[in-house]
Amino acid sequence: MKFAIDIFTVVMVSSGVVFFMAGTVGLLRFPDTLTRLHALTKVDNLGLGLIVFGLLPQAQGLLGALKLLSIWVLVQLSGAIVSQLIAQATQRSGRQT
Amino acid sequence: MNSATMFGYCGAMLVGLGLFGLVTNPEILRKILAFNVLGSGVFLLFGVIARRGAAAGLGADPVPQALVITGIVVAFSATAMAVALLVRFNKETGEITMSSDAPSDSGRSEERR
Amino acid sequence: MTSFLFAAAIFVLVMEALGLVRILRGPADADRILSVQLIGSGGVAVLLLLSAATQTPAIMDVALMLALLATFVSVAFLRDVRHSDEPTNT
Amino acid sequence: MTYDVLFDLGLAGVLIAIAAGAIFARGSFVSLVLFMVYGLLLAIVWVRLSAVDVALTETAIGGGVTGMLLLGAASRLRATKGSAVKAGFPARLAAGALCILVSIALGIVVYALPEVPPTLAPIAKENLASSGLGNPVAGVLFVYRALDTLLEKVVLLLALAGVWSLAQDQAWGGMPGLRVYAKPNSILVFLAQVLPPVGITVGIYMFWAGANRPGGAFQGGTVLAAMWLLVMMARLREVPAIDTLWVRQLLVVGPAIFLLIGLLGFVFADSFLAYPPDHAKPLIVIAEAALTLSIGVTLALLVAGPPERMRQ
Repeated sequence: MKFAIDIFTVVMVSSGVVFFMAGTVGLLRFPDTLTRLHALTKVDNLGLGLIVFGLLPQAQGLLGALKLLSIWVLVQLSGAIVSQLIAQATQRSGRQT
Repeated sequence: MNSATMFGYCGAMLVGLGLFGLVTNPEILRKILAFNVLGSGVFLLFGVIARRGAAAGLGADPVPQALVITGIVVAFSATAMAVALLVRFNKETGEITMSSDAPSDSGRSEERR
Repeated sequence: MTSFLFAAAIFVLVMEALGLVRILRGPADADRILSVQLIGSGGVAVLLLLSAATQTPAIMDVALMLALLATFVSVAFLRDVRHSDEPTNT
Repeated sequence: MTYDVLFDLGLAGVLIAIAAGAIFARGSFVSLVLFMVYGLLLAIVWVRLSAVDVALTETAIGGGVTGMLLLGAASRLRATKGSAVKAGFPARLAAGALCILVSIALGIVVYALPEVPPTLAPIAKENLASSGLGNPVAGVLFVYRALDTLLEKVVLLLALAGVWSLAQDQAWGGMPGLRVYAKPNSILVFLAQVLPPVGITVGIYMFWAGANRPGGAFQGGTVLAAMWLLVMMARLREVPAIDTLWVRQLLVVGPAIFLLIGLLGFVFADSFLAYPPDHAKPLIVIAEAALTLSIGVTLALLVAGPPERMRQ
């Protein structure tokens, strides 16, 4: 059982890390702010999400698991809102130029 | 070389970097920033001493840790004061740098005004 | 397991280091804040991985704090955001 | 080499690279962004040094509020161009050499640290039981070095008095010139409505957990300050004038209660800042609760800066 759980963690965390890589590559390679923003949202949503998911069985007790989940929800929420704000800032500058 | 000692060397380098920025950058805001980097290097040295003092089931000696926490707070207070001084200095003189040939003309023109 | 979690943390750390390039290159300030977001999320991920690897639940509180303050800082930065057509060197 | 050592090496490398970037960057905005990221990574270093309490403080202060403070100043000074020329190459070279020497000297000190390190950890742990606390750092802060902690709060208040005293005469007693969003849009307002309840919960949790686990009044107070600043930036609430009564009351309530408990030590225990043996923990928690509130207000007002305009 312990082995199966560890396999689950390894698979999930690895996929999360892959999304981190994808997001970083996108941030570096994409041509303008909005497409880079698109790449970044993958990191916030899937990258961190999968890592949290993979770490859930390793958490100590129900409380630890809940805390992990709430951290992810918080990052989700604020990530989404800050992305909106960044997009608006970009649009504003687009109109002015 | 263990990790704690390695972070100690890291702290030593940060002190050097911060000192260099503090001495050479003419912009006051950047001086304040550099001073904070310098301070964090010193705190890191404290942290290394705390880590090395791990005993009695504690991961690090709590006394230096408490000192560092107090230090961070006091450093923040000093930074806030410095920033306020900078903003007022800028309002009075219109400068954001400290030039070596002070007291400059801008200072005198302020008096005339 | 511990080695794997540390390896994953190293990988995320490397990604964060690469993200720094975007801060240096810009060109718009908004791009730099994107990078801060990436490094913030990466920092949360690293801390959670460290928490699991070293069996220290208290590290999760640092991650929580980081998530909150990274948002706050991004909002503060966006207040002063300058547009890419203006010179960035002051 | 094991993975954890590799991680530490990488972390130290990235940290130094960021610090160098923040020092040498040409634009102040880049420099400030790098400084924020620096604070963030420094918190991870503190975690690696088993100092989670310090990591929390560093995240809150180094990454969050100090960055915000410098950013506020940078945006005010943005209109002004620096006039002074940079120091000449020989001067920079000399300064560089000197700084490298300082670093090397400190490096030697680190290298020469005694083989058997001195430590107060066993004594701190032994005496922790008498305070009823579970967190040794909180124990040191509130029992062993309580005078330091009290004076630290006084320093915060003094700094605030100093900042306020830099106001121009006609603005005295007015509202601090915190830079706010000119036109907060619905999304920002939404964030400023949703995040503070979460943040206040986290702040109270930090203070409450601080008795037994890493955390404490200062970390909790910083979160409260950040949330209040967020609300003010989104213009859901005005920045209060500095002569408002409730502001003054909140500023002093923490240090005052702590001082009162300290003075009661003369009567009920044997000296200043000594706690009666059976009531140490409740007293410390009361002092911490009041301090959390005061620290939150003080930090937010330090960031907001000196008063600039009178009430309409």
